[in-house]
Order: sequence, then structure tokens, then C-alpha cells
Amino acid sequence: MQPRKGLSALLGFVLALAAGGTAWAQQTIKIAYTDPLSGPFAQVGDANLKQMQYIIDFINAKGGALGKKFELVPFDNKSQPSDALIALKSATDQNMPFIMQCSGSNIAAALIEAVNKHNDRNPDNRIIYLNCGAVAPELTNEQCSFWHFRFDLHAAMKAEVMVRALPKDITKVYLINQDYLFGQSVQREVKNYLTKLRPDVQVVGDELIPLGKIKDFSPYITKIKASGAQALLTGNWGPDMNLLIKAGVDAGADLRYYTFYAHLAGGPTAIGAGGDNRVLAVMPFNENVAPEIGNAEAEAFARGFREKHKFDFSSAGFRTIFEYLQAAINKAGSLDPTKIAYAMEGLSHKDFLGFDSTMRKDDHQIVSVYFVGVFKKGVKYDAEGTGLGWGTAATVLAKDIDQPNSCKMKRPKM
Amino acid sequence: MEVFVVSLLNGLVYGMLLFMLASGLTLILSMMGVLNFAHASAYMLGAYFAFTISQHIGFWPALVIAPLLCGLIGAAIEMWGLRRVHRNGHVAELLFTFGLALIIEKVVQMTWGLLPVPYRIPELLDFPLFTIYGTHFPAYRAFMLLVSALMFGAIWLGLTRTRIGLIIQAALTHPEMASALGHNVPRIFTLVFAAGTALAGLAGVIGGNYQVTEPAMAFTMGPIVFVVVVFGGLGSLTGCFIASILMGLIQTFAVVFDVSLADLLARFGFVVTKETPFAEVLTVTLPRIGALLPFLMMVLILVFRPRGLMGTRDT
Amino acid sequence: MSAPAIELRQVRKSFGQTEIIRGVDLVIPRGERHAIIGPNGAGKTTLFNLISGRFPITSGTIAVNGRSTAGLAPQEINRLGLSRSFQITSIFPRMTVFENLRCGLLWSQGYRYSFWHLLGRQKTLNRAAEALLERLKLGDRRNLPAGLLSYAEQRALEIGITIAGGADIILLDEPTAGMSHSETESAVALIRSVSEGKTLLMVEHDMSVVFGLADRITVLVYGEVIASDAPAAIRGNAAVQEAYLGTVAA
Amino acid sequence: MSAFRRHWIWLLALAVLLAFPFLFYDWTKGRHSGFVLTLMSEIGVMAIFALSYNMLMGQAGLLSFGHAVLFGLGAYCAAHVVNLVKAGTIWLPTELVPLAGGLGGMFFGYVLGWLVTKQRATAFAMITMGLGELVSAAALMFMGFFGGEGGISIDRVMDTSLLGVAYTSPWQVYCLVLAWAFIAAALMQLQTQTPLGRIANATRDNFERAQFVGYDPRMVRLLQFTLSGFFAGVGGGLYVLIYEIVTFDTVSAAKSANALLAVYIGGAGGFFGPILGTIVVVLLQSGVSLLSNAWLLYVGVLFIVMVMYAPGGLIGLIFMHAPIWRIGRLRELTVPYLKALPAALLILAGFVMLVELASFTTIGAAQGKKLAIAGAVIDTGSPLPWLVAAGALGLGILWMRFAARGFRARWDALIEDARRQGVMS
Repeated sequence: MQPRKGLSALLGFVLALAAGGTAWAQQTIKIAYTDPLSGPFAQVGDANLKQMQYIIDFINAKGGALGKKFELVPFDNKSQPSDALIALKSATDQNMPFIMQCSGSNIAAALIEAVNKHNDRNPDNRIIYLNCGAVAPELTNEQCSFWHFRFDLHAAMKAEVMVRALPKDITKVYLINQDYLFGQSVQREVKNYLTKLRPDVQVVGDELIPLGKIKDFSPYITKIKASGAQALLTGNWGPDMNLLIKAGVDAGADLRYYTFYAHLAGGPTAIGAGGDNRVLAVMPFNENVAPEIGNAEAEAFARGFREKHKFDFSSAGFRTIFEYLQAAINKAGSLDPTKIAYAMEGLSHKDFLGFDSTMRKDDHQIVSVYFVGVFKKGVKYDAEGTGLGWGTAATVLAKDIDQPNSCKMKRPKM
Repeated sequence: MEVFVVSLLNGLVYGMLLFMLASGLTLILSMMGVLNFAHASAYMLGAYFAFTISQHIGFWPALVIAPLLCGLIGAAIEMWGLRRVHRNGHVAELLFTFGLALIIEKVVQMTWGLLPVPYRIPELLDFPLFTIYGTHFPAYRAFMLLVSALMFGAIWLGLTRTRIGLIIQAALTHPEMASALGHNVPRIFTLVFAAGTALAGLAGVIGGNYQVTEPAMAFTMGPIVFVVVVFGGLGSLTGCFIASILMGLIQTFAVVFDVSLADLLARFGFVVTKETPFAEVLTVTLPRIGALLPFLMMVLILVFRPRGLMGTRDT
Repeated sequence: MSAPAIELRQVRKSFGQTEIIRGVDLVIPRGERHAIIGPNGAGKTTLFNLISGRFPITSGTIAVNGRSTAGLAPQEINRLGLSRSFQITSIFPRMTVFENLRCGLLWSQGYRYSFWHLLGRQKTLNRAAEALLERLKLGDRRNLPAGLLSYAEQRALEIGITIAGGADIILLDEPTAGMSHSETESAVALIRSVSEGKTLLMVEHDMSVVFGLADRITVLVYGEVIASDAPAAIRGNAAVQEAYLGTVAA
Repeated sequence: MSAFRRHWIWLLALAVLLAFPFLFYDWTKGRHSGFVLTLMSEIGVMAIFALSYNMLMGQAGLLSFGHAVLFGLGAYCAAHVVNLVKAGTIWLPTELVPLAGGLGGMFFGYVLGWLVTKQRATAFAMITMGLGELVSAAALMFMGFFGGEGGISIDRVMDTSLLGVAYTSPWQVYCLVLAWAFIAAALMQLQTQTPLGRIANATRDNFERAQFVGYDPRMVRLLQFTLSGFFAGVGGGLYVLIYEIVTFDTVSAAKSANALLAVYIGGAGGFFGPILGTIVVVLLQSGVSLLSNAWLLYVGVLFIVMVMYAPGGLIGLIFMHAPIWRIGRLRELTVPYLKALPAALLILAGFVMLVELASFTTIGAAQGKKLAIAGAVIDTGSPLPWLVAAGALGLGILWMRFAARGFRARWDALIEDARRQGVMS
């Protein structure tokens, strides 16, 4: 009985593919969004998708751009560059003007290369790549591209934010990073800015760990304690960060954890109450910023998501991306990616919290306000129902992190 | 010294957790020849069951109920799935468990969501048991040691003092002999598979809150368990035990020694610079590859001694 | 070329504490049909496994065609000109009968591990395989997977694979075990014809086969040779009768 | 003429494969669908990869968990070669880049094979698994050869084409993939008919016997592994040309698993099985994953159903019909098949709907998506759709049981007839 079943499924596919290929009509402004939506890293893409959907609904309610609404089309890339490239092909087949991706600099690098080549080879069918979270500094320096816009600070800038937020009484730090491109650049940049901005700080330990392989971080904690470090600086994400902090808290280590990603979905749950006033993260947004600065409108916007999804709105900063898009499309007066890209570069914008930001013209890197949040009790909005939430420990304004770049941008003819 | 003692303790805790997972797989792999890719999934299920149960009736009942549930699921899988697949060969069995692992992962995602769940250590055990050189040793870790030691004792007694245990032991070393002796092999298989799954579930119950309970936990734990089982040798629980502890200690101590091949060569007056061929490989430090050492050791032992550490027959 | 086909000197083999072969001396000259008999557990098959290199010996020396086999792998001993069959049928069950025989021929025809010869085009090889097929009377089973053959056919195929490579020393381990009377008869005829001009060493329980085929018989009891002589002399040997034939008769 | 008669099936396949992308040709814009072409190129590459895996698993009975290592290393080699060509250091036609990958794969096949082929069976499987883990970890650690996380990217447009093709469009690349896929498939097919290929079968069936006909099974494994590495590397070289980047996921365990799944689902040992399996696996991964959030669940269920009911793979299912076809009575199965079809569809629909409902109540709803069938939004919270789905599934199973009885009777009768006529033995 089997062959028929398989065959009908197969037929179903082919039909579905065919339908998918032709049924699109250009009534909305489509943004292909590709991130892992299945497999071990599904939580990343899933959380992003939810929050972006909310933001898009909000932007569309305010009129979209050129009278058209934005529409997000998700593609699962399973954390594999090849699947991201297949998603790019689908997007260009359907003449989508944008492809967006947040997670993984390897995928980002592949996308930049592929978008460059595609746009060169198909001048009539170009696409813009919106980078919402791949932070390897190379992407807007050596590898910079006219078609790539990065809406998150890159690792070097985040490292600077982290170093700037380091309290004066901390003089001994320990570095742990994941052993791959991103971790290595965090390692390099943090050390770089420590020597530049805080020569008094001594790096007592500096380690790379294999990505996602360590199940018990206790030995590292032992080593860190033995080194006499007061703070642990890490770019780790996912289980490598959760388990690291958990092990430290369990061992009762008197440490502060400066992280890049403790605020992302899943982090607060994993850290738990033991992380009170110990865990800090550099972040573009947290839900307590608005009440802290008394911006009722922004607070209401963020609260809306919480009420709808019973979940934190840690990435409300994505709103900036869509506001930039809205502004650039309206400015270009067209949906032609080339025109939009020209309109977008150099654009300045006051974000919904009221801070200034700029999409730098020379490297397409956003320069925006950044916060250092501390995980603590007694904040207005807690994180993931833990009772603890992110309070702002430091605010670094855009003008303070306007780092130089080495980008030599090649621009196409209009 | 300080680092040494603390690392030793931590290595033991991790090793024992590994053993709890690996012991079940050793039984299954040695007796049934099934490369059970869903074993780590049972570990994950154990953790999630325990999380849900402990939310309603507390951690202590969960400690008993969750492994039992896993065992029941294991028995069901064996009776209605694996047994059918068995006659299609080992590759079929392996793919069966592989498919099962995919399904379990998705079902877990659909039931408990994609994010980690707040499965916490019971308050009764949430205190530092003692402080050694300024580092707390959490009581929960001691509890983990205790549970796994008890379990080791229970398995050992079960295998050496009961009739069924003796049959299983015989079947471990000579799987083809058991049926010749007239025993009800299918029932023994079901029993072993269920017991193995229950052990993995128990590991999940006590490991889920020591680590993080999330849908990816099976995926990350899977390969290392195979390594332990194969390294220890098929058909040998003792080998499995030694391998588990060894792997726990190795991973812990690899972190402590910050050396690389280049340092070693420097001792002999050979200085590695950036221009040296393979400089990148030579300058990798031990902590960076600590987590990979088990795999390296498994490859080497299999190449030179295919029966593993204490195996009774070739892998 | 005066060296004997097989020469065993003080060969011993132990598995753990148990010594299975206890100092066997045996010389088999070229061209002889030689049978090894003995009660169950005497170590006959073990002796075969030692000669063919399946197990390493514990002490002593074995020489095949005058060359010591110490440290040689089974395939290397095979290449010295010694080929063996197995007590429990050992063929390639998922390949066709023809392929089975051709595999037996490949090495001796010098193909080694070639991946550039297309077998379909090797006329000499294929003709040799066909000839063998006819000789084994398996012609009408040519394209059947060997695993589907009847038991007697599989035994014949086993002998076919063994002799395919043209080895001048052939070891047959109970070639007629489990066969009916008529099947045994044709097997004996087959063995007689294939061992023409070669050295044959066989283990056999069926005494009519042994006494019908062998030029000389060695009696192995508990890992020791208690007699090695012409069939007639063995028949009359008192020690043999007591240790072996006697127990059978009783 | 006789050559044509013997090889017409290959020519037909080539023609169909060349024509197929035109079904998705966008006539208004005058261009091919990049997605379809990439997907089909992917299938071509993965088919080579699966066939090379079949050289190990099907032909030599070696279960490898790390075959992607050879694929990926071949791809890295090819990428470096392309970059050297681009830099003008060496000269190589674009068309021969896969050959560079193949030689790379062959080299690593020999070097790594020297280690792994010391053992067979489970030990072999475990060694390959360990090696796979080590290589994929190394791919992230060592920047020099692997380029770290970012991988090695290339530009396939290098003006060294022998045919004067620029390889700017996916269509041109697809044609190249097709050509290489046919060459590689033909070579692998021929390899099965060489002494090594046959002896590999022999060691699979009975490695000890192979020793006693003069062959060293280890040597057979090593050579087979090396050759398999060559073809995997050819696939890797093509992969580089399609995606113009090679990253660490090409050596990952997931990629190795894909080969194993494709070969098993299609049917190991034979030649068309792995190809068929590849098509199913790639469509599942790149096609269904676009349609459904729960695609991994479907993959899991498919595997379980396959190993439980069709251990011979898809090709095995098809070949089951061969005796009936040979007696010319295949047509008589049409009606029983048609009778079972609605039941199967009902089961499928009920099952898919249940899964999707569950998926939408949990994950989908959280993402703000709505389950819509034919435009009508379905409320996953109300009991009605659940009842309908469960009802369809239950009814389908009952119906299937009923239909299966009739089908089996017919089937048994036909097979019995075939046996009588002597087409089965």
C-alpha cells in the first residue's frame, strides 16, 4: 500500500510548489525572513518571528509605506547557509525586495556574497539584505556591501559598550568565548577596548571553548575563581552561556557576568533567581527602559505585545528596522531596491524611545543607542516570568560608539 | 590543589550523570545490538516529565514517576515498534530510533514550547553542602552522586542476584545464546529496553535541573553517550562505569591544563611561530579541545582495540 | 620443489587456559589426499583454522609449500596456494552463483583490486567461471542469489569457490556433512575430480567417504595425533580403535 | 543503434531533467525559477553524494556516520582551487572544478580511510561518527583551511570555461551539475562491475570468505572508501559551484545523516534507490519545510513507516511488483489500488491535519499565524476541527484495514500465479 501513499504526497508537493511559484501577487511589500525555525536553534527564529510580526502589524496600522503593507515571509534555514541561499532564490524568484536574517554571521557572510553576485548578474531583479543581528565586524568592514544594511551594533561596538559599562572597582576580568569566528572577534575586540579605555583592568584569563560541546562548566568556574577575577566577560550564547552562568551561580562564585546575549529568549529562565544583580547584558532595548525614562507611548507599545503573547518583548528594537524601511521607501518613492538602498544610507532617525540613530553611509552600519541591562529583582517588567527583569545599568549614546570603519563601498549606478 | 579537588568533585558528578545515561544504552546496545539514537530523547523526556510533575505534586514524586513513565514509553516502543523492525536489520533499527528522536523532539517543542522551561532544583536541596577553598559545593550535586551510586548498586545487585539478571548477563556477552537456552527473549528485550529508557529518564530527572531543560538537550547529549558506551566496551557495565567517570574527569581536567602541542615542542627547543607549518594546529590549547577529547579517545581505542576498554567482544 | 605441501611442527594452540591443540606434528606430501578424523572436540576444525591462518598459533611452526606462515594473514596464506572450505557453509549469499565463483577466481587471475577492468568484458575469466559452473552442475542456477540454493547445492558451491582460485592445496572441512546418501555420492565424485593432481586435506566424519578418498589418514584425539597412516593400517590400529572407532562402534 | 536501445532510459532521464525546469519558467519576466533550479541542482549533488554513500553502505556493507567529511573536505579543496584559479596562480576550466573536489575527497578518503577501515561493522560506524565530530569541530577552529564560521566563498564566474559559458545563471550551473551527475552516476555504476566492486559485495556478504579467496578485506574497504571519497568530493565540488560558498555544515553529522537516510529510504544496494531517496529527502527538507512548521515530525514519521513496512526502500516497493509485471497482469492491481486510495488519502489528511492543528495551537499561534485551509481561517481552539481530523484518521484506518484485506487477497493470488509461471524462484 506504500507506493501510492508516497506518490500522492510527492504529487501534493509538486502542486504546492507550483502554486507557490505563481500565486504571488505584488500587493504587499514582502520581506523574506530566514532564520532557524526548526531544529536545536528554533527558539531564536521563533522568538524573532513573533516579535517582528507584532511590529509589522503596528507599522501597517500606521499606514505601511507608499500605501502598501509590509508582509513577512518566513523561510526555515535550519542554521545552514545552503538553505539560506535557497531561501534567497525563492525571494528573488518572487521579486521580493528584501531579505532579512538575524542569527549567524556565517549565514550573513554567505548571504552578502550571494546577494552581491545576484544583484550584479541580475540588474533587473535586485534585493536588499537586512541584517538584524549577525554581528561579525567584518560584515561592514572588509566584506561590506552596498546591498547589506546592519541594524544591530557589531561585535566590536558591543565590546566597547561592555567595556564602557565596566564599573571602576573591577580591575580583574576573565574572558570566555566560543571558538569560532564570532567568539574570536569578541575576544579580540574586548581586549582591544580594555587596553584602549581601561588600561587599569587586567585580563587574568582568556579562553576559547568549543561551540556547544561543553555540558558542565564547573571546571571553568573553578579556574576563574582561582584566577581571582571579579568579572567574567563573554560573548557566549545559547546553552554555552546558560550553562556557564548556571554553573557560576551554583558554585556561589562572587562574580559579575558581562554578556552579549543573556537577555535573549531562554536566557533569563535558564539563569534564574541566582543571577540577581550579577548578570549583565548589552542590549539594544529592554522593556524597563521606557518606564525608566518616562516614555509612556513606548511603554504602551511594548506592553501591548506582552498582553497579546504573554511573553517578553525583548527585541522591540526591531521596530527601528521597519521604521527605517518605511522612511527609506517613502523617500525613494519606489519599490526599486537600488533606489531604496540609496535612500536608506545616511538616513537618520529618532527611534521610538526618543534616541537618535543613523544608518552610516560609508559602511551601512547603524549607530544607535545601546544599553547595559542588569538582571535584578524589583523592576516593573520581569523577564520570562522569573520575577526578575532587566534594569538599565548604563546607557551608551550613539555618538559615543561611532567607531571608524575600513569599508570601501562600491555603489552601483542608479 | 584547590583546583584539583574541586575539579575532581565536579568531574565525578558529571561522570556519574553520564554513567546513568550510558548504563541503559550499554544494556540495549550490547544485548539487542540497537544503536539507539532515541536514548538521549528519553533523557529529555525524563527532564520534561519531571518538570511538569514537580509543578503539580513536587519533585520527590517526580523522581519516581517520571522514570516510570519513560520506562513505559520504552516498553511500548520496543513491543510495537522495534520488535517489528528487528527482522529488517540493525540499520533499520537505527533509523527507526532516529525517526523516533525527531518525533520526540518535535512533540516536546509542541507541548512545552521552544524555550527552556524553569525546571528548578527542589528547595530542600538548594543550599551549598560545604565550601571548599571558597567554592560552594551544592547539595544537589551530592544528591546526584548519591542517586547515581544507589542506581549503580541496584543494577549491580539486580544483575548478579536475580535470575533474570543472570540471564541478561549471559545475553550481554552471548546475545545469540539466550534464546538457545529457552528463555523468552522478546520479553527480556522489552524489559531491558524499558529499563534502559527508565534509567535515561532518571538521568533526565536529576540532570534536567542541573543543566538546562530545553528541546535541544537531547541533541547535545546524544553523541557523547555513544562515545562512553563504545569506549567502555560492549557488554561490560564496569567498563561503562569506568569510561563514564574517565570522560567526566577528562573533560574537567582538560580545562585546567592550559597547554598546547607548541608548548610541548618548546620543551624540546622547537619554537613554533606563525610561519611553522600547521602552526594553527600546534598552538591549540588543551581546554579548547577538552570537549573533543572523548571523541578522539573513542576513535583511537576503536582503531587499536575494537572491543573497547573492558568489552567482552568486538564492537 | 621438494618441500611438502603442508608441514606442522609441534603446533600448539590455547584458548585462555585450555589447550586445544597439543603439539601436533604432521607432514603432508604433495599430491596426497589426506583425511583427518577424530571424535567431536578433538580439534580438527581448529587445526584447519590454524593452517589456513584464521587463528594465530600459540607455538610451533606451520609451513605451506615450504614457506613458514608465521604472521601471515589468511589471504596471504591463500596466495601461497592454499584454499579452504568451511564446515558451516560460507558463501556470498546475496550474490549470484556465477558471481560467487567469479569472485573465487579473481585473485588468481591477477585482477587484484582493479577498478578499471569491466568484468563483463573479461572473456577468459568468464569462460573459466562458466566452466566451473558446469563442472559443479550448477548451470541452471547461474543467476540465482546463492543464499537461495538448496543445502547440497550450497555445499557444492562452497567447494567450487574453494577450488576456483586454482590452489594446489585444498582444505575441505566436512564437505559432506548433513547430506543425503545420494548427495554424498555426487559430492565424493566432485571432490575426487577437483582434487586430481592436487594436495587434499579434509576433515570428515563419514567413514565411507574417508576410506574411499584418502591416501592417508591422521587420527586426532584431544589435540594430539595418535596415528597417521594408510587407511588399511588405521583400520587395524589398536589405539585408534580404542580411542575412536571403538567408541563409535560402542 | 543497439547502444541507443540499451541506454535509452538514460537519455530519456536527461531529456526530462532538462525540460523539467521549464515548467516553472517565468515567461512574463523571461527567466527561470532560481528556486527550482537550485533545488534541482541540490538534488543532483545530493544524488551523487548518496550514490557515493551507497558505495559504502550498499556495496560494501559499511555503515558510515561521517560520510559528509569526505563531501565537505572535497568541497573545501575545490573552493581553494577556484580561488587559486581566480587569483591566476593556476589554470583550470570551470567545468573541471568538481574533479578538483573529487581528487581532494579521494586524498582525504585515503588518509582518513587508512584509520577508519581498520575496523568494520559497528566499530567502523563509531569511528566514522567520532571522526565526523572531530572534523566538524576542527572546521570551526582552524581558520586557514576552513575559514572558520564564515567558510570559504568563491566566485564561480572565472572566464576559464572550456565551452565559453560564464556560469552567471543558475540554469548554466544546473546543466553542469546534470552533466557531472550523469558522468559520476555512470562511473559509479560501472565501478560495481569491476573486480573491486564485486569483491566489495563479497566482503559485505561474508568478509571472512573473501579472505580465503585471497583478498584482504581491509584493503578492499580502504580502496572502496577512497573511491567513494572521490565521488563524494565531486559532489562537494559541484556544491561549491552552486552555492559559491562552503561552510562547516558541509562536514556536519546532519549532512552525513542525509546520505544515510536517502540511501535507506530509496533502497540500499541498487542504483536507482539512492537517487529516488535523495529526491524524497531533499524535497522534504527544502520543500515541506517551507510549507509546514512541523516538517521534522513528518520526516520522523516517514522514516518510521518506511523501516517498519518497507525495509527494501522505495525501490523495493516498486520491485515487489516486478513478478506481476512480468506475467503481464499488473493492470489487475489498478482496481485494488484505487479502492485503497481514498483510505490512504483520508489517513494522510487526518494525520496531517491533527499535526498541523497541534502545531498551530502551540508554536504557530505564538508566532501570530493562522491556520487557513482554502482561504478559510480555522479556529484551532474549537473542538470541531480536531474531531473532524481525528474522525478522518480513524475512518481512514478502518477503511484501509478493509481495503487491505481485498488488496492482499488479490496480491497473493497474482504472486502465486507468477510463481507458478516460474518468473519467481
